[in-house]
Amino acid sequence: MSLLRPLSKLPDLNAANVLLVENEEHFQQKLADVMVNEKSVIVQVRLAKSLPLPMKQEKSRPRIDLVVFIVNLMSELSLHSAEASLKHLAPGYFLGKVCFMVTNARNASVPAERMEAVRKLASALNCPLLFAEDQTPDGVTNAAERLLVILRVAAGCVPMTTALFLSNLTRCTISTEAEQQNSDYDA
Amino acid sequence: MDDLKRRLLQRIIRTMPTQMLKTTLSKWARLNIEQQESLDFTQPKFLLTDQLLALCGESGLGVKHITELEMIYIIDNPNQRLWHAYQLLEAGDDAHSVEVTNFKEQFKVHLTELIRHVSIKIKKHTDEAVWIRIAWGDRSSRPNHLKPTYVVHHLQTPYVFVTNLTSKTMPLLSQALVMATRYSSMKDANLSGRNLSAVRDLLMKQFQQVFPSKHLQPLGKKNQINSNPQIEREQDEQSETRLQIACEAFGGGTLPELQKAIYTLETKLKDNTNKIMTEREQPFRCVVTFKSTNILESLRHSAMTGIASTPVTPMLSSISQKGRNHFLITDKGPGPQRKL
Amino acid sequence: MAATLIPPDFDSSSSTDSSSSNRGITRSLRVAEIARRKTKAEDPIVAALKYFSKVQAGTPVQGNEELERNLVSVETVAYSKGLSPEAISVMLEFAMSLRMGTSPCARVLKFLLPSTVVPHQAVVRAVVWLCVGKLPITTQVLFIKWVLTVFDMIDAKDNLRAIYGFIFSFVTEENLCPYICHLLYLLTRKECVRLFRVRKLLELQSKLGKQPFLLHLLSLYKVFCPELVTLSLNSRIRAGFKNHHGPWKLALNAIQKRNFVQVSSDLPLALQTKEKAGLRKRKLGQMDLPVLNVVVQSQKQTSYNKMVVPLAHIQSFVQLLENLHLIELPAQMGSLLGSGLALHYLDCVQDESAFLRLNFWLGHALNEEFLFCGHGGASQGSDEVVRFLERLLSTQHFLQEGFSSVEAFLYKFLNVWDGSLLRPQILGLLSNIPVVPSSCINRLLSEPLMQLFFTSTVFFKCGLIESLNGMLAKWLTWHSVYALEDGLDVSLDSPTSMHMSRSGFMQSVVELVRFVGRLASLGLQLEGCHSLLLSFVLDFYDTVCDIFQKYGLPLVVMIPAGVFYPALFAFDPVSVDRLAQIMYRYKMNLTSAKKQEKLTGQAFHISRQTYREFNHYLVFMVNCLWNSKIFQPGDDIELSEELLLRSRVPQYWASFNLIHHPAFHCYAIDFHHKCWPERRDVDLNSIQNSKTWGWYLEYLFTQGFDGLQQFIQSSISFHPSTTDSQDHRP
Amino acid sequence: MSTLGVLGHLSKLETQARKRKEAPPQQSGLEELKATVEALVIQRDQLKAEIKANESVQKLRSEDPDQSTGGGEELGEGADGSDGSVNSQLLQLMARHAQLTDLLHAHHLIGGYDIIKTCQGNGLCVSLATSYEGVYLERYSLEIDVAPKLRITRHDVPTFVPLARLAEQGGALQTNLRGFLGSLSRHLNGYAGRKQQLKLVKEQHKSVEVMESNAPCSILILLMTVPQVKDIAVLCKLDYTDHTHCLPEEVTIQSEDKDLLETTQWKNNCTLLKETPLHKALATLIQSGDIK
Repeated sequence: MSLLRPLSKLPDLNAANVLLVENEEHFQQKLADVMVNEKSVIVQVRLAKSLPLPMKQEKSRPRIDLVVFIVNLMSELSLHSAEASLKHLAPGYFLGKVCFMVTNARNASVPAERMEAVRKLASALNCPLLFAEDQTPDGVTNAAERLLVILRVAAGCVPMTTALFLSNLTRCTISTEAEQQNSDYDA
Repeated sequence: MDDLKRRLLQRIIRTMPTQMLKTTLSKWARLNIEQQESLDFTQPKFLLTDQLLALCGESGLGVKHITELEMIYIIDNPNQRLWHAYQLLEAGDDAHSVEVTNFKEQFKVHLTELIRHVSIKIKKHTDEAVWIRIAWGDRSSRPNHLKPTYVVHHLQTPYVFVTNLTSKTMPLLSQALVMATRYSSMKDANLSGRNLSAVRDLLMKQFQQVFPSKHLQPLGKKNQINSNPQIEREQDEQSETRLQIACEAFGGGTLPELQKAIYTLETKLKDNTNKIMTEREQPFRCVVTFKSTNILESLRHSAMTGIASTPVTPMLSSISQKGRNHFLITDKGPGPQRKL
Repeated sequence: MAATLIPPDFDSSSSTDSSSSNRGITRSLRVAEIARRKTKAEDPIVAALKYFSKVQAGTPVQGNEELERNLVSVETVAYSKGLSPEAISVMLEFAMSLRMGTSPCARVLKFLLPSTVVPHQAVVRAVVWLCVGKLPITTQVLFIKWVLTVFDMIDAKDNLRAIYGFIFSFVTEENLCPYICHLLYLLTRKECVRLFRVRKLLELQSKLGKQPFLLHLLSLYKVFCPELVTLSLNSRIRAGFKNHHGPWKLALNAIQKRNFVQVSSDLPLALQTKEKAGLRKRKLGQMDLPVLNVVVQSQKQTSYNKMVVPLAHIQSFVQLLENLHLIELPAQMGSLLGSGLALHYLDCVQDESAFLRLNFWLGHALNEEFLFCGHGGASQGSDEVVRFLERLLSTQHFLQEGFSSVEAFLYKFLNVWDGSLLRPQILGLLSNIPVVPSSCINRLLSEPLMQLFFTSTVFFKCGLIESLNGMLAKWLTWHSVYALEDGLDVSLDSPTSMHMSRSGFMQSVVELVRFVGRLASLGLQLEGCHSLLLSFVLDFYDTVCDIFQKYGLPLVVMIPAGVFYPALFAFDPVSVDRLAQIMYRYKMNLTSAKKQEKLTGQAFHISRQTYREFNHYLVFMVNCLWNSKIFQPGDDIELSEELLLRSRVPQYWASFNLIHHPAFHCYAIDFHHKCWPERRDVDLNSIQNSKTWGWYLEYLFTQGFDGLQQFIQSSISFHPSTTDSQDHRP
Repeated sequence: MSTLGVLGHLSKLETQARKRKEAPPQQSGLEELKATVEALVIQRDQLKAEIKANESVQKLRSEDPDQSTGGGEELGEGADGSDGSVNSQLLQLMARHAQLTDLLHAHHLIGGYDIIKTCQGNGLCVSLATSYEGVYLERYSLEIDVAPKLRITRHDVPTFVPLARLAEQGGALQTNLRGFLGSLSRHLNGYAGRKQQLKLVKEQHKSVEVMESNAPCSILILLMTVPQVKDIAVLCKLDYTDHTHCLPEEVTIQSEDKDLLETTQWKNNCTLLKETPLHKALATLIQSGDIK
C-alpha cells in the first residue's frame, strides 16, 4: 500500500510532471497529446486508470507535480473509482496539487445528485473543479491549456506564486446552499 | 393455387430490399434475359409483383419455382430470422461417410414416411452447408408455403441450425435428421441468434480462441499507443493482463454476433416457518437477459476496461466457451453447466 | 403534384365553410376529377386521397393491398414535398375517425407534413373526434403533439380559440395534460381566462404538484387577469414545456427548406418581411418553426377579417403605430427577435404578457439547446447557435436591457462552463446582466468566474475583464437614466421591474469593482504583468475613475496597488501614460466631489481614506517620475539602504524618473540626440537641469502622451524639482 | 461579429497563438531531420553488429558441433582460446541460445507439446502444433483441469474430431495423457494435411473441379476431364475413412465409358491417388496427359 508523495523526490530542471487518472481511459490520452506540445516547460504526462500506481516503476517515476482526476459524469463508476483512488495520495497533495476535471456536465441525462456529489467531494478537499468539453477538439485544447496553467504553477515554474496560493483562488466552494439561495433569490 | 402463388411472391418481394431484387432474380435464372430486362425496379413493389406474376404465367412457373426464389434469397441473407441450434448425439460408425446425395434421399424418404403432406427442398450451398426448406402440411391440409422451416446442416458435424420450427413439427424433423445423418438423437443446444454464421462459428469453434502460452502473442494495444516518449502509461501491465484474461474468456479478434444472453434462475424457498411457500410445487424463476448488438464484444470490452471484475465469472465466459446463450441455473450444483 | 390540388379559390371559400370538412372532401374529389382530367396520367395521390375520403368504415386492414398502396403513395408525397391543405384535411379526417381502426391512424399522423398551411377546420374536426374519445391515449398524445408542431401553420387560430373550452376540458386527462397546457398557453387570450378554469388548474396543481407546465399556464393567466390568480408564482420557472417536435420536426424543416424558395418568390411581400423571415430561418434553424407560416398568413390576411393583426403582417413603422392596439403576437415568440419592428413594439408597449412569453421561450430554447443538450453537446459551436446568440445580443443592445431568462440561464451555465465554448457570445451576454444585488454578486458571479479566470489563458482573462467592464458601464448608464430626480431611490419600470435603493445599487457597484480589482491584481501577478492584460485592466479603471463626474454617482473607488504599481513600472510608455490619465481623472472627480460637498452641505460617502490613498499614490508617482526620489521610507515599496547600495545601481533614486524610466528611456536618448547631435557619448543626466528638463517635457508631450501631460500639468506646478501635491489634502 | 468586436478579436488572437504553438519554426524541422538521420545511423550500426555477432556465433557452433551439443562449458573453453572477453562470453551464450532453440524446434518436430501451468498450477494448457510436409499449420490448444481428476475444460479442436471418444478410450486422458495427446495430434495432423492438400489442389489445378467436400475434408469428389478425341468427364471420389491419415483409404472412379477405367493405366492412377498426396498425384496425372 504505497502512498504517492508530492515531495519525496527532487524536481527536474524546468520540467513539470502531471498524472492524469481516468477510469475509462480515452479523454486522458487526448489531453496528454495536447499537453506535451507545451514549449515553455518540458511536460511529462503519466496516465493511470486508478491509484495506487504499480511499485515497479517507483524508481523510474519522476516527482508528480499535479494529479488530475477525470470524472465522466455519465458513469457512476467513474466517480467511484476516482473516490477510491484518492486514498492513495499523501495529504501533501491536497495543498494545491490535485484537481478534478469533469466531462459531460451539460448532458441532460446526468442526475443532479451525482453532480452535487462531485462538487461536495471537490470542495471538501479544497480542490479546483474544472469542467471540460471532451467532444470537440477546441474543448480538448482548452481543457489541456487550463491544466497547463495549473501545472506550471504546481511545478513551481511561475514566479511569485505557489500551488497553494492558486488553489486558494480556484478551489471549488460548495454550492448546495447556493442553489437553494438561488431559488429563493429567484422567487 | 394462383392465389397462393401471388401471396407467396408478394411476401418475398416485400421482404426483399429493392436493390437486391435484380441480382436475386438473375440468380434465380427462371426468367429469360429479355424478361428480366423488361422488369422496372423503380416502380412500387406491388406493381412489380403483378408484373412478375405475369411473367411467371408466361413461362409457366409454379409455386415450387417461387419457393426456389425464396430459398435463394434466404440463403444469401439468412440474418433476418432467428436461428436455433440443435446438437446431434452419439454418431453412428458410418456417420462420417454420409455424403450429400444419400443424405438428401434419406432425409426425404424418412420425413415423407413420417408425414404425408410436406414439401421439401434441399440445396447444397457453396460453403459445404446443406440447406433444407420444409413446408409443413397437416394430415388433411396441404403444405403451408407461407410458414416454411429452414434447416442448415454441415455434414459430418453434430450441429443443426433451424429457423421457425414449431414444437409440433420438431419431433418429426429431429427423427428424420437423426436417421439421415446416422446419429441416434438430437437435443437443443441452447443457442440462438439472428446471425447464422455467428451461431455456427460459435458452436464449431471457428472463432479465434486465446489460450495462455509462453510467448505472449502481441495483443496490439501497447505498440499503437506510447507514440510519444513524454507520455507514459503507468498501468500497462494491468491493462495487458486484463486484455489477455478477457480474450481468454470470450475469444480474440472479431467475435461472433449474438444478440442476447438469457439466464434463468430457478430456486425454491427453504424456510421452515413458511410452510406454504416452501412446499410450493413450481420454483421461483428469475430471468436475466443481456441484450446488445454484439453481446460478446460488449462483455469482452467491459472485462477489458475493468467495468466487469476479472477473472470473469464462468456464467459469462461459458457463453463463448460452451457455445450457448440460454442458461438455467438451479439450486443444486454450480450454475451454467445445468441443462435446460 | 400536391400543388395542383389547391384550386385558386380555395382559401376564400374555406373561410366561409363552417368547418364541415365533408364538403371540403367532396370538393377535393371534384378537384381531384378536374386535376385528373387536366393531367391525363392517373395521379396516384389523387386516387389515394379519393380512396381515403370514401373508404367504408370497418374495411379490413390486414393484407389490404389497396390501403397499403395508397398509404405508400401519400407517404412518399408527404415526405418529398409535403401535403396540400386538402390532403391534410382528408387524411386527418380519415385517421381521427378511426374508420379503419387504430392501426393506420398513428402512421398517418406521422406523415402529416403540411406543405403550406393546415386548414383550421380540419384541426377543429379532429378535436371533435378527440372528444368522441374512441382514440387510444397514445394516439391522442401524438395528435396534440402534431398540433403543437404545426401550430403556426394553422391558418385561422380564432376558430381554435372558439373551442378553447373543449380543449381545456382535456386538461384533466393525466397523460395529455402537459401537451394540452402547452397548446392552451399558445391559444390563451385575455377573454379565455375564467375563474373556473383557474380553479381547475389550481386543483390540478394540488393533485399533480408544482408541474412546470401548469405553472407556466397559470403565470400567463396571472398576467392577463392578476385578480383571478392570487397565488404567488416564481418569476423564473426552471424548465418550461419540453420540445414536442415528435417525429415531424426534421422532415418539416427539410420540406420548408425545399419549398421556401419558390413559395416566397411568387408572393408580393415587402422586402423587409421576407428578409426578416430569412433571418429567422437561419437564426433559429433548429429551434424555431419555419418561416412559411408568416408568408401564408399574410397571404390569408384578406380572407378572414378579424380584429387582430398578426405582427407578421406589419411591414412599416406607420402601420405599427396604426394598429398598435390590436397586434397579435406569434406563437413562437422567438421570431420577435428577428424583426426591428417587433422590438419597437415590445419596447413601446411594455406588454408584460409579451415579455413573459418571450422570456419563457428564450429560457426554454437556451436550456434545451445549450445547458442540457441531450447529445453531449454535439450541437455546440454550430453556426446556428452562434447566430442565435448574436441575434440575442443585438436584441439586448436594441432594447438596452437583458432578459431575465437569459440571466437565469447564465447563472446556471457559468457553473458548468469550460471557458472556451462560445466564449465571445457568453461573455457578451454576461456584460448585459442587469444590476445584481450585492448580496448575490459573490455567489452568482464571483465564485464561478474566479475559478475560470485563474485557471484560463491570458486571453480569457482579458475577455472577462472586458466584459465586466461593459457590465459596470451598463449598470452605471442604467442608473444614470432611471434614477429618479430626488436621487435617493432608483426605480425602473422595465419588465425586470426591480426596485433597489440607491445605497443598495452603490453597494453592488462597489462589490463589482472590488471583485474586478482582485481579479486584476492577482491576474497581473500570475501573468507576469502581461501588457495586453494590463491594458484591459486600465480600460476598466478608465470607467471606474470617472464614476462621479460621468455617471453622477457619488462614489470613488481607488485603483488597487496591485494594478497601480505594475502600470507605473510597466515597460511600455502607453501604460504609464494611461495610468497618468487615470490619476488625472481621479483627481478631477475628487476635487469636483469636494466642491459639491462644499456647495450643498449634503454629506457624501467618499471617505477620507479614499483621499488619503489617492494622495499616497500621487506623492509616490510624482516622487518617482519627477523628483527622482524613490524607495523613500514609508512608501509601499521599501528597500533597505545597503541592499540598494550593494546593487551598485548609480543613483538608484533617479532610476525611475521620466528620463531613466524603462518606458521613457528610449525617448530620453532620442531627445538627447536631437539636442546635442554632435555629442558622441550620451549623458542623460544633462537633461536634468531645469531648462532642458522643460524642453524634454515639451518633447514628450509632442509624442502624444496626453495623459502624462494632463497629469503633470494638473498636479505639478511648473517650478522644476518642486512638487506641491500638498494642496490636494482635504 | 460587430456585436462582440473586442471579444471576437480576442478569441481570434488566441487561435492564432495556438497555431503558432502547433506549427514549429523551420529550423526545428531541420533538427528533427538531423535527429532522424542520427537514429538511422545508430540503427544501421546495431544491425551491422548483430550480423557480425551472428556470423561469429555460427562459426562457434560450426567449429565443433558435438562439443556444442554437450553444453556451454566445453563450448566456453573451446572459445576461450580466441579471446576471453565479455564479448566472447556473450557470443557463446548466444550460440547456446540458438542451439537450444534448434533443440526446441526438433522437439516439436518429433511431436512434443507445449505445456503450461495455468491458474496457480491446478490447470494445464497443452498446445499441439500441426504441420504438413514441413509446413507449420494451425496450433490447437486444450485447457485441462488437474484436480480432482483430469478434465478438459476448454479447447479449440474442431468439432468433428471425436475428442470425447479419444479421451475416454481406456481412460486415456486419466491414465496415459501422452497416448491421448498422441492420438489427438494424429487426428489433427491428418485433418490439417487433408485441408492443406485440398487448398493446394484448389490453387494449383484450376482445371480439376472439386465437386464436393465436407468440413473434415474426409470426402472429396473431383471432376476431371480426360483429353481424348472428345473430352470425357471422370468423377473421382476419395474417401479418407481413417481421419488420422492424409491419404485416402479408397478411391472410386466413375465415367461414362467404362472401358477407360478398365485400362491398366487408370488402375495405376488409382493406386497413385491412394499412395501419393492428392495435389502431387494430380500433377503427375496432368503431366502424363491422362487428364488436363
